[in-house]
Amino acid sequence: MARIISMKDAVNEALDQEMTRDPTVIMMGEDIVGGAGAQGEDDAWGGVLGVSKGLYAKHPNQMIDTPLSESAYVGAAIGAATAGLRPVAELMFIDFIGVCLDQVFNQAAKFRYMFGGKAETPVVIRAMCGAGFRAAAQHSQMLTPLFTHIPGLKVVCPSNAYDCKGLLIQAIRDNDPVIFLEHKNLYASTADVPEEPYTIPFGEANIVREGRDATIVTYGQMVGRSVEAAELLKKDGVDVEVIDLRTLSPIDMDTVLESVEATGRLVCVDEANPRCSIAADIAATVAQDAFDALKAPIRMVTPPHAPVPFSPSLEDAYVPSAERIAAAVRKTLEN
Amino acid sequence: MARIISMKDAVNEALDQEMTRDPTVIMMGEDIVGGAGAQGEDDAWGGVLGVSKGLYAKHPNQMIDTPLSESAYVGAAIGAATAGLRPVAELMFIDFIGVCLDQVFNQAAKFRYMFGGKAETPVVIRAMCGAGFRAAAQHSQMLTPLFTHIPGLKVVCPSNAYDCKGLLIQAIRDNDPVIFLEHKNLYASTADVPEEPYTIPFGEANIVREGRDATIVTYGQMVGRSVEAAELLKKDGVDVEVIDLRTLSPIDMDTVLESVEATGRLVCVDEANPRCSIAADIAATVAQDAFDALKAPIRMVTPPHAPVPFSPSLEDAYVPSAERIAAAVRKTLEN
Amino acid sequence: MSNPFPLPKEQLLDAYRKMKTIRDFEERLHVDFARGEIPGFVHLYAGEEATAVGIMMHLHDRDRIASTHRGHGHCIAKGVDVKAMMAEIYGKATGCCAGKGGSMHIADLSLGMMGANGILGAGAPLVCGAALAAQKLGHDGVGITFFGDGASNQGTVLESMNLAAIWNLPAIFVVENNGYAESTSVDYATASDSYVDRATGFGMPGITVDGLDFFAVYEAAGEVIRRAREGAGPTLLECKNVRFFGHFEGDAQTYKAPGENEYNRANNDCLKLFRQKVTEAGVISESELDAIDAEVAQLIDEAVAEAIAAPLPGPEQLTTDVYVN
Amino acid sequence: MSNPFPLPKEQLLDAYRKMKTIRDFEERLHVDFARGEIPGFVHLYAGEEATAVGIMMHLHDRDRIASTHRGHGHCIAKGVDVKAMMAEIYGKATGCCAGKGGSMHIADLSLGMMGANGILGAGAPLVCGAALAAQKLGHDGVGITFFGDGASNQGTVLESMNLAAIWNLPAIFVVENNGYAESTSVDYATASDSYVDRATGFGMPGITVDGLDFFAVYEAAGEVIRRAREGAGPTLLECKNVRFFGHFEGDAQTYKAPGENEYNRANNDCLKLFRQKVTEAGVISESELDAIDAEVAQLIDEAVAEAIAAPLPGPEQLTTDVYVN
Ligand SMILES: Cc1ncc(C[n+]2csc(CCOP(=O)(O)OP(=O)(O)O)c2C)c(N)n1
Ligand SMILES: Cc1ncc(C[n+]2csc(CCOP(=O)(O)OP(=O)(O)O)c2C)c(N)n1
Ligand SMILES: [Mg+2]
Ligand SMILES: [Mg+2]
Repeated sequence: MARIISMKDAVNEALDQEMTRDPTVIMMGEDIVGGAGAQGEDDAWGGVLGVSKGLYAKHPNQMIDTPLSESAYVGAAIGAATAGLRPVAELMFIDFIGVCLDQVFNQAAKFRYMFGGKAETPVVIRAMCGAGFRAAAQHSQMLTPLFTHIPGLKVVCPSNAYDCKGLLIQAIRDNDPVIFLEHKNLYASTADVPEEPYTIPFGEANIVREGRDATIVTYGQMVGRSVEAAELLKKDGVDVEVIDLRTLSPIDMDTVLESVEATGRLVCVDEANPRCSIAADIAATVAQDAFDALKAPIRMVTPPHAPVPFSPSLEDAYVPSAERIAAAVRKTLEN
Repeated sequence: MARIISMKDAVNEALDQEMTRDPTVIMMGEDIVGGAGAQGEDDAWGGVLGVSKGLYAKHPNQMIDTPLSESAYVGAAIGAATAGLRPVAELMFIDFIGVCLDQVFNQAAKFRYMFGGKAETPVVIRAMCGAGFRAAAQHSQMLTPLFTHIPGLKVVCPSNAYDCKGLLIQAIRDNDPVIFLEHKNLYASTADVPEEPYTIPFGEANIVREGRDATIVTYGQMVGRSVEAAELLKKDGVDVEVIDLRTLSPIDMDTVLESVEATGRLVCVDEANPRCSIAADIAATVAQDAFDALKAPIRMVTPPHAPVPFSPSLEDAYVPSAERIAAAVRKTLEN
Repeated sequence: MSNPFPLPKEQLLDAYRKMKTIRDFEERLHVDFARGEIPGFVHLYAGEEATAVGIMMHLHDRDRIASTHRGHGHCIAKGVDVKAMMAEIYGKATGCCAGKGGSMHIADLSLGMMGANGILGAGAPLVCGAALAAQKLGHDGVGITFFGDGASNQGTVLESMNLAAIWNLPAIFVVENNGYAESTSVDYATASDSYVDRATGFGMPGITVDGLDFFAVYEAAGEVIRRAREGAGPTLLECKNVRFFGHFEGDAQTYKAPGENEYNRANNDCLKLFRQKVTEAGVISESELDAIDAEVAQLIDEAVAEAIAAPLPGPEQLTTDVYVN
Repeated sequence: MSNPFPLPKEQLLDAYRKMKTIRDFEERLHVDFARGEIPGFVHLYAGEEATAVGIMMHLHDRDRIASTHRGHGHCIAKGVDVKAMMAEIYGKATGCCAGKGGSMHIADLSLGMMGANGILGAGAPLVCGAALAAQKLGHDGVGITFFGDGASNQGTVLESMNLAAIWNLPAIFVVENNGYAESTSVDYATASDSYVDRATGFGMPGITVDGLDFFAVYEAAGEVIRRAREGAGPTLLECKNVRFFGHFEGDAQTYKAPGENEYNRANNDCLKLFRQKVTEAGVISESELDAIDAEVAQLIDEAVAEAIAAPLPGPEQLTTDVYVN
């Protein structure tokens, strides 16, 4: 029987179930409970958009509000992960990584290698990402390429509530540091999500829609838009395959390469900025490893090389639309 | 008449000449003078490798030692750049960006856009980059893709002393924030460097070596190795073009595309880690914009997806060698 | 009757006008946001006006301030055009940032306003830079960074305090302590008993004032700004405040004590306190202030009407202003 | 003669052995580095042995420490295998990090040694995490982060002090104040008059001790560690030190006063001071200590010989250990 819940509720449920299963799973972040030290209601916020609302009542010893010191508390989550806990640290917006990157990229990501394989750092860093919220340049970035570039990190960006739950549970159970990016525009999106806990393995892309004429590879919010684009193209008799990467590191290039071998045409869609992007990463790998299968130039669809603008009119033009994606597919079909 | 000096001296000369020309050019960083507050010699260090040695004696009011607070002083350089100075902030190793990234990527890079074009932030952030110094995982990274990904930053990584002087002077005179990466392994490399100040414009690649059979695109330390590879290949009668990008953002794709149109074969060489790298960025753009000219799969030569190891035996295997580059070129010639 | 205040009447009227402008600006945004007319995140400054204006009355355009996510008050006090601000918040091409910045990024460098900021604590290093520039360029400008009780625990702020102290910068660190960081109490999040202790830990003097009392703020700010201008170095100035609205618009504020907002509106309203003081001293009449109120109300009405009528930026604006060249 | 010291003779001998091992380890590296036999950056701890050992004598494997770039002393004091350390510094497959880490990344989590660190101040948050884990897992372990006078101005350290204080963590912040950060004096770089003031600014007690006096360190550390174990929260402990060598090997040290190193070797040598105290008290004889000296010398000789003889890691190691799976 279908149980339709939002991605926001899926995140909450995954955290709830994992904290129940394993008392060493703790969560920390700014106002993830809310009202600490204040005179009003306990559990007043549940995070800035209410994602963790109610978890404090169920797991009072596992939910910790933090001061506005991301280096200290993200680093503490990492340190605790090497000392017997499995912390989930919430960085409110991934844009705030600039004040705590060192702990993530020079510490968590490198411990295992630098220490000759002797460390395990099972930490999850959850953060909101993405544009479309009128939140402007410092609260709307994707930044997926930054983390994907860094060896030692795993990078996850789900496109829907079902995947989100399974990937988050996997992230918490995973023994490596995971950057878990939740697109704020997808929180309200709903899917059929089983109540019981389940995991989705990392490095397994999802073929969201099968097709023969061209392959679209993407992730996150762009999955929905790519499917929309595929619907638009269907009307013209064009049959497009849409691949949702789900995890960017590790990345399931096998599925991508197989698809391109079949379709011969590739469009990489990325909400991140274009230079050194996930789109570029995939395009480059395909141009190296499946070149002979390609019948047309690879096309990339991304925002421009510019920060995210505030004004609705600009932001709407900034984020790739189904129309722009469809146009790119049409272009690959010209060859 | 030839004047052969090292890249280290070229940096020193560029800073010296610009500070002389323009008193609003100031430089700050950790121990860039040395001995502050101590009882021994003034100007005791000139930076950790002596690059700025002697500049304090000539420009005492323009050389400022800082406490070990990168966020504060890099941010101060950025703030000062909006207030009438043209600061050059030295981040000793680019690996330290993790403690001060916000000031660079959310502040300096975005001011102009967020403020609707009303800000100018003429700041240069100089840092050592790259491997080969047995300096291990936290002192050997390239990180060029991180900065190249971010709109609003310019990213420079010279391959030789001549370019280094001209590009650094351009960086100081440029009105945008510039990340200026000096490969520590190249400091000792020498070139014929004119004494008088000169600039090299950003976004103009240098064809270091012309060739008909294949194109190698690279930058920094890998330029020398690519030329070596070209020499190796010459013995087999293979004639390789080597393009030194010099600046990664802006990037001179025209020169790359033109070369690939002529040779039909492309090898992208990058000392940065492979995922979302500069190599991937170029490969992807070529696979989009010069696809029809390609006669063979594009090849990328990079270190593995792993941190930089300490042991000489591992580090030597980590950084792409002339042999590996040559092998990649040979592979593109198989098609 | 003689004027017992440290400012002439003209300036008192000006201060009142600025505070009232901020208040009306924010009250109006509150209403219009609830109506769904304003995009994005909006953090209102209402309740804290005396702090911004009490400090900014001492500043010239050459003096630099760096603001926060809660920046409208600082902007208005520093002289940013109110209509251009309103248009910006509406995302219009006529906005002071051409619609690209929005509420969290309003700036006007020509007036010394270095920008509201979406990143907590980010202004502190920037202001050290502005103060350094004043030092190096040989003018008497100061730099003032505002940050909240929550942001006072950001590494950037803490590092900057040390930097300013060792470089003896003309920099002032203003903690706007409104008791909350989002929903979290300052008592939970800040370990030190007093911000004065924290200042001492970074080798600079610290002063705490009632941020609701325009005159207390004005006086303390005057002193620390004078010190800074004279080369005596940085100071931390804590201004105790109240926040009339939620953290951002849409905040249900259940973390506050029951009746807290009503109590503050009744007893801790810096505008009422100001009005009371200046009228009781007989320096300004109620009707003079009422006249300002009416002018301000009209200004805000016009600002909103013009913002609504203004055009959105066109798509060609998407890729301009990324680089100077 | 009775033992006037707070440790039984066995432990005094153990402490001496540890300090002497650190000293000889570092003196030997100094010589071998100059000979060109050691790759990379090497920062020597010689001169500061009493601090590491005085503190670590109180710790169990469950207690966690985070070290710095100058980490050899902390590692040896915490019990990391000296031969495995030497092999690591030589980049050998037998090194404690399999040759992948080198001098700046020696770690042994099983002994509670969370790693030397190439990033200043990075250990402070990590140790807060270890202390939090102790709290949550309900054991009495403490976390100790070491950092220099220079690193004391890193935002990570400062934020962590506040965090530890508000969470009442069993965390201890040890400033090893050797007067220099590279070539820069602490007087230039750190604004506060005393680290005790800084501790106060973060709501925790601060103590300053003579880091050269093993017994002073031992006593102060015992007290603050006991407090932490009992749930009384964090403390800052400043240990005043001297650095016998340069910042790193290869440093000409011209920033030091003429004769400074010689003076310190003669008058501020923590090993000599220890020897003097324990022999004058008649608790340990010169010959007992000499015997330890000889054993340590042999250990270091063996460590170097074995390190030199050990194989380098093979290229198949390049891509292992990036992920657990
Ligand atoms: C580095 C960073 N962390 C977190 C946030 C999210 N955030 C925005 S405002 C805020 C609370 C700020 O509290 P305070 O500093 O007291 O200022 P106030 O809102 O009370 O004026 C938080 C947590 C942010 N913008 N930047
Ligand atoms: C974040 C960061 N900034 C700068 C450096 C470079 N660096 C390494 S050690 C050092 C000096 C440290 O001085 P101090 O903290 O006093 O420790 P000491 O060397 O005296 O033991 C510097 C600047 C670094 N490793 N990390
Ligand atoms: Mg507040
Ligand atoms: Mg020191």
